Amino acid sequence: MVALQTLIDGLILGGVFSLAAVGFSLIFGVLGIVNLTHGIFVVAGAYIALLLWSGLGLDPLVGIPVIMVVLFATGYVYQRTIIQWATERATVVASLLVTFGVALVMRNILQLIFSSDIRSISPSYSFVSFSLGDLRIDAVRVAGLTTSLVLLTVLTLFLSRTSFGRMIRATAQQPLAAGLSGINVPHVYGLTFALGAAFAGASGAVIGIVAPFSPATEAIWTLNAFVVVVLGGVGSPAGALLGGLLLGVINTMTAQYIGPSFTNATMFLVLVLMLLVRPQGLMGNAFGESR
Amino acid sequence: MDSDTILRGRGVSKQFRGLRALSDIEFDIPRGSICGLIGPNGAGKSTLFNLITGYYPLTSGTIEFNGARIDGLATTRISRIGIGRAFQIAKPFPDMTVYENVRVGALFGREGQRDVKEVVEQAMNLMGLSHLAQRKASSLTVGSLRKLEVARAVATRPELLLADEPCAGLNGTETAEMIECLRRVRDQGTTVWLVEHDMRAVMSISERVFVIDAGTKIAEGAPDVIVNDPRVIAAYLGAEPVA
Amino acid sequence: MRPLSLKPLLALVVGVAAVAVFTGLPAILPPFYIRVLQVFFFSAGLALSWGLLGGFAGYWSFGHTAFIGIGGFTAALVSSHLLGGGGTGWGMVVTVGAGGLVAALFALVLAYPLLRLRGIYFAIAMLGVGEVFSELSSSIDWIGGGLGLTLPAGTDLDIAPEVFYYYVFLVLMVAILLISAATKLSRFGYGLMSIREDEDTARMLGVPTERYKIQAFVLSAFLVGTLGAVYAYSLGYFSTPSLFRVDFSLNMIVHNMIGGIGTIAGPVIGAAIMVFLTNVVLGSFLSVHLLLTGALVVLIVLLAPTGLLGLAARLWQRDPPEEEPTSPTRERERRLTNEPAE
Amino acid sequence: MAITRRQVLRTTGSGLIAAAAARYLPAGSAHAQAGAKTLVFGGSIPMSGASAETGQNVLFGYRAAIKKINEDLGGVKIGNETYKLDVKMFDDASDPSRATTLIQRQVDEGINYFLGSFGSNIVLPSCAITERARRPMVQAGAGSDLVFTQKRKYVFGVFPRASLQFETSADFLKSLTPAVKRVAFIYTNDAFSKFQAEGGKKALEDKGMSVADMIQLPAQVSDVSTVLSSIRANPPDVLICCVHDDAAILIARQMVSTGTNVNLLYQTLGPQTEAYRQALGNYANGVVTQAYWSEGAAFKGSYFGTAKDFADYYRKNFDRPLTYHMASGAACILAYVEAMKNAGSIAPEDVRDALAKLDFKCFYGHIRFTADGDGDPKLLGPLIVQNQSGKVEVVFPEEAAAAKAVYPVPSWKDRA
Repeated sequence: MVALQTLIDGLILGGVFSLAAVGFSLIFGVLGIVNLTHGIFVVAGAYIALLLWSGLGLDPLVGIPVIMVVLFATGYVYQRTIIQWATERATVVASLLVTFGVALVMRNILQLIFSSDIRSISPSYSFVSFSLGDLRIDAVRVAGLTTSLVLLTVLTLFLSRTSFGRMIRATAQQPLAAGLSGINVPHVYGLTFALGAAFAGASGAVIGIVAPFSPATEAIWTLNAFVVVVLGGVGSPAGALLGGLLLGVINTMTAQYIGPSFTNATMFLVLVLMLLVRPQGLMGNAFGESR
Repeated sequence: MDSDTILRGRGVSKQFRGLRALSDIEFDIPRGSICGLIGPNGAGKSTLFNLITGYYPLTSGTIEFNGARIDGLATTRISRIGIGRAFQIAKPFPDMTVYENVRVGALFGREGQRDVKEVVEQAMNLMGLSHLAQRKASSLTVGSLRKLEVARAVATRPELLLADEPCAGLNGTETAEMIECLRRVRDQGTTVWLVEHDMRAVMSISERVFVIDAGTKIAEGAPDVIVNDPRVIAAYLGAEPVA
Repeated sequence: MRPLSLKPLLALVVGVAAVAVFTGLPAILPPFYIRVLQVFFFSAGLALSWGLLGGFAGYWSFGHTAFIGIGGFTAALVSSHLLGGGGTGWGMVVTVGAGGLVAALFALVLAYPLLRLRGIYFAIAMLGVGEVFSELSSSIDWIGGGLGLTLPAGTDLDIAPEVFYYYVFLVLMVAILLISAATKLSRFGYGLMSIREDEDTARMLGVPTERYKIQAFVLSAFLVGTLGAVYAYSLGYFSTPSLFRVDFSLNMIVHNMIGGIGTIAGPVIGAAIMVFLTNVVLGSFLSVHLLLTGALVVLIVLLAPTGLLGLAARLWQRDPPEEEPTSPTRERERRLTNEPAE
Repeated sequence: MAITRRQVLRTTGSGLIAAAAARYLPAGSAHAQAGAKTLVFGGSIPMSGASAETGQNVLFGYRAAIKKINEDLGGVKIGNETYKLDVKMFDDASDPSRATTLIQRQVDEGINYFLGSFGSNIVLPSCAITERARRPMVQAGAGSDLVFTQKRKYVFGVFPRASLQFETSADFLKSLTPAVKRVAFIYTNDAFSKFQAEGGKKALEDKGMSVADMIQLPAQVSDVSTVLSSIRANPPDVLICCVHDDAAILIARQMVSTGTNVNLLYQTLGPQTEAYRQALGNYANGVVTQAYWSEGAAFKGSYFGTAKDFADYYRKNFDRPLTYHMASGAACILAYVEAMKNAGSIAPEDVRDALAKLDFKCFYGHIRFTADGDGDPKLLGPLIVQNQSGKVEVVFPEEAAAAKAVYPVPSWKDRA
């Protein structure tokens, strides 16, 4: 019973981790950039959800399209300016330093606007739970999980079925060839980055209703994304889902059977072991061995 | 094995998953010679060099260097017993100067005492690079890069130098220059085995030529024999005018 | 032929002069600036140590703070369990030495599996290693990072603590500087640099890549562990978040990049700039200092992507490219984002 | 339900950039009016991380006291001289290296009086510097025992040390009927929370209650569902959380949404804040916490008058929601000012001696320090407060109580 409850708790938590990491994974897979601004996108999404909810009474989950549009636009501009300048002038690795700098700036700006006080969003279903026998499942997390699954499915279909999705995949595998065959590679990079940012923002709305947040919590979401991507594999929604669910289950199982204070230690231990055993992640790199 | 053979291969085969890349290659490289290795694209020339330098393990067969088995040794070890290699795609260290590049070869490579500074300067002189010593490798032309590639390999003081298409991408003058350089390397006492696409070049310098096609050796012999071998002509049919 | 003859001499003169000046400074500086310089020596020492592996061999560690923590915790545990709370004077030499050695020992164990990873995968793995040690140090009661640990004063001489640690860090930094310089000019250093440039080719030239990488990693960890132990002393009391700080790891990289990766002076220059900026210029800010620091980092990467030394070299560039330069950047990129070996 | 989009809007809206910039950029702010001599209080606060919200609250307390004294009381007269007050704070970013370096700068600049930061890993290295320089530090931040048990002479705290903070709470739990038998602790593995939880365990066991569980959490948590299932599997009468604000909200929310009911939820930090009430709405009712001050308390004295007067003054001048931390911050300033008056001197050593002897009453209560420098646990110990119908009521000790504790509390379902 306890094991089952722990498993379910883990899977539900994992759904949120998956959505929160898929943007990071996409950007890493296609552009090869380790985006340390990722957590900022997530937290920014949560703050936008908070504003929509408190200002317009819009449910955070309903507000997701608005959040995604805002972050899509921000992400595009950000990639086409600062990130692109950095990769042109220096290396992809140097771009990592740029995203670190931008994360510092953005965290400070979020603090100035919203203060460093802890916020949370409490729509009416925040406090409801279901019972199945002895199992207890809370509604808000299920809503979060459902939203994650829907969005991940949408992203999968988008990448596999649309011509834009095919363009992204072509560019990820062979940037040079893609450029030669008439694809505007910088534009595709910009759009991919924007898409990653949009999904990070969407996850912010979900996170906003399940856990308290403040500008400083951004770091956690960047770190979690690292682990999810290493576990699941780079570049695909399926990889992110698998990685996220695993991370969730590892988290709750550790809390149950080893001790709650060891959850983070186990999580990173798994990250290191995974890298040693199967560095490409369980699902491999969605874009082949090109990178 | 007679002491005049520096490198000997027997039944050398390599299988990549389903693909048979090389089968039953046999070769004897005479000490102090310049030999050629030719064959159409994808025939397995670079694979053979990769096997000799321990980059891949052999599927079957043996390779002997100075009479001792070397198949199964690590790459580093093979370099240390005296086999040097210049790559087909020139791979100098871009952020280092020409001097530093060659110095890495001189500091490592074959075991034994040496005056590093002298080895470096000798190698640069040999390849005509002395005037570029303080340049970053990333600022060199293709011609100089190729010379640097060979110079760095020479600086490892190999007994045997495997040169993988040192003339690729060079124009006529540069090719002639490179051939001249290789001859000087040999005259210093280093055996040279050369993969080359440019038939004219390879025939003009080699004492013995090996021809492989689709993973098997189809001919071996002096250049004038090779150019008249019908199987070689068939393999190369129309590909290049043979001198 | 090579304009090398003047450079070492110049470096020697500048170095000796600098050491003389720094030795005398505490006599005239107010304690605040002594502490700023102390932070600078510490940061420069860290950046140089990181550079042995990251700058020379091209293995970027994102988790070197693990060794600061291991060094500090080891020193405190040795002090409380083996020295009965002592560890002053020669005792400090023992505890700090133990800190460095234990850090090196952990590095030795980690080296073989971790160094098979390349590029970004090694970086991420080290990030994970840093987090694992951090979490364990606070969760395992025996280690005691949750409640925090105490170290005695480093010396019982009648000397202000900031002056004492100023000199300790100065000595360490100079030592690390000399080790780095000696490494760079040695066969070992050339081997490491060739690994950074192209590991497969390096192996083909006879560089014992595996052994060298492990040696560089262990040496780097030893130096960082030593610095971490002294840092723990300078705090007197510390808990997990005092020593295991992701920003320590990132600062080591930032300082290297700002000055120039793979150089000797670069990490020192980078540390000097950032420490001066964050502690002196932006010190008394309550709020926007992070914003300005971040913006500066971005600007430096955009304006001087090869570091300030690289920028200077370009401005003084004597020889333009022969013609049609090949792009090392592209090649580097490929390698740093590449899948691990074998 | 009762929350309160408007409340959220108010606090969020009040943080628009301009306003925020004006509020958070006060480095060396309003260097008091030319002419009058100024006494400057130095120190640092963390602007981000676990203690940021509390840090801000305490900072606003300092500001309130200084504003009151400068503007309404015309400064403070010590000996024959009248002084204005000013506070000069920097962000220590929870980084001990930054904190110590910049505290040294303030010492060098001649700042003689210090206010504390948060977290013992910042405060201990910082106060080592002020102690050496013989400058007093009065703080409302780090309560961990080590601050007060290492024989420092110049460091004072307006709270009792962490391990003594549970005496009142133990008495409170003992007073409840039906009798509390089993208690469980959830605590963060940092020094403050750990000392508090371990002190609490001892205090409760001394009074005959049994401690069923000591559950340790890491500093960063995003989910406690597993912890709560084990609480449900074996529910204690009272669940005590010694965690910081964000974890307190997370635990309470997940308790509600998973229907994890206990007779009483007691959280030492968190429920005081506006964020907590916003996050939980009506579910905050019944939650018990410590407060070192309450606006309904019967304290009074010079400067502000009664506790109620302080609350009114504060609300009139500042829009950040009032918690007891503001009062504690203001009390630090008042303690300094009163000590200076008693000493008739502003020399740091004299001020230190006067602080050690301080024994005075103000809106905050009866301020007196122990020989070790922390707040006298009898006089400055916490009040036990409970959220009741949206209001914070003092329920213990009896002499200060304005309402009776609700125990056992209704299930979450009945609090919606």
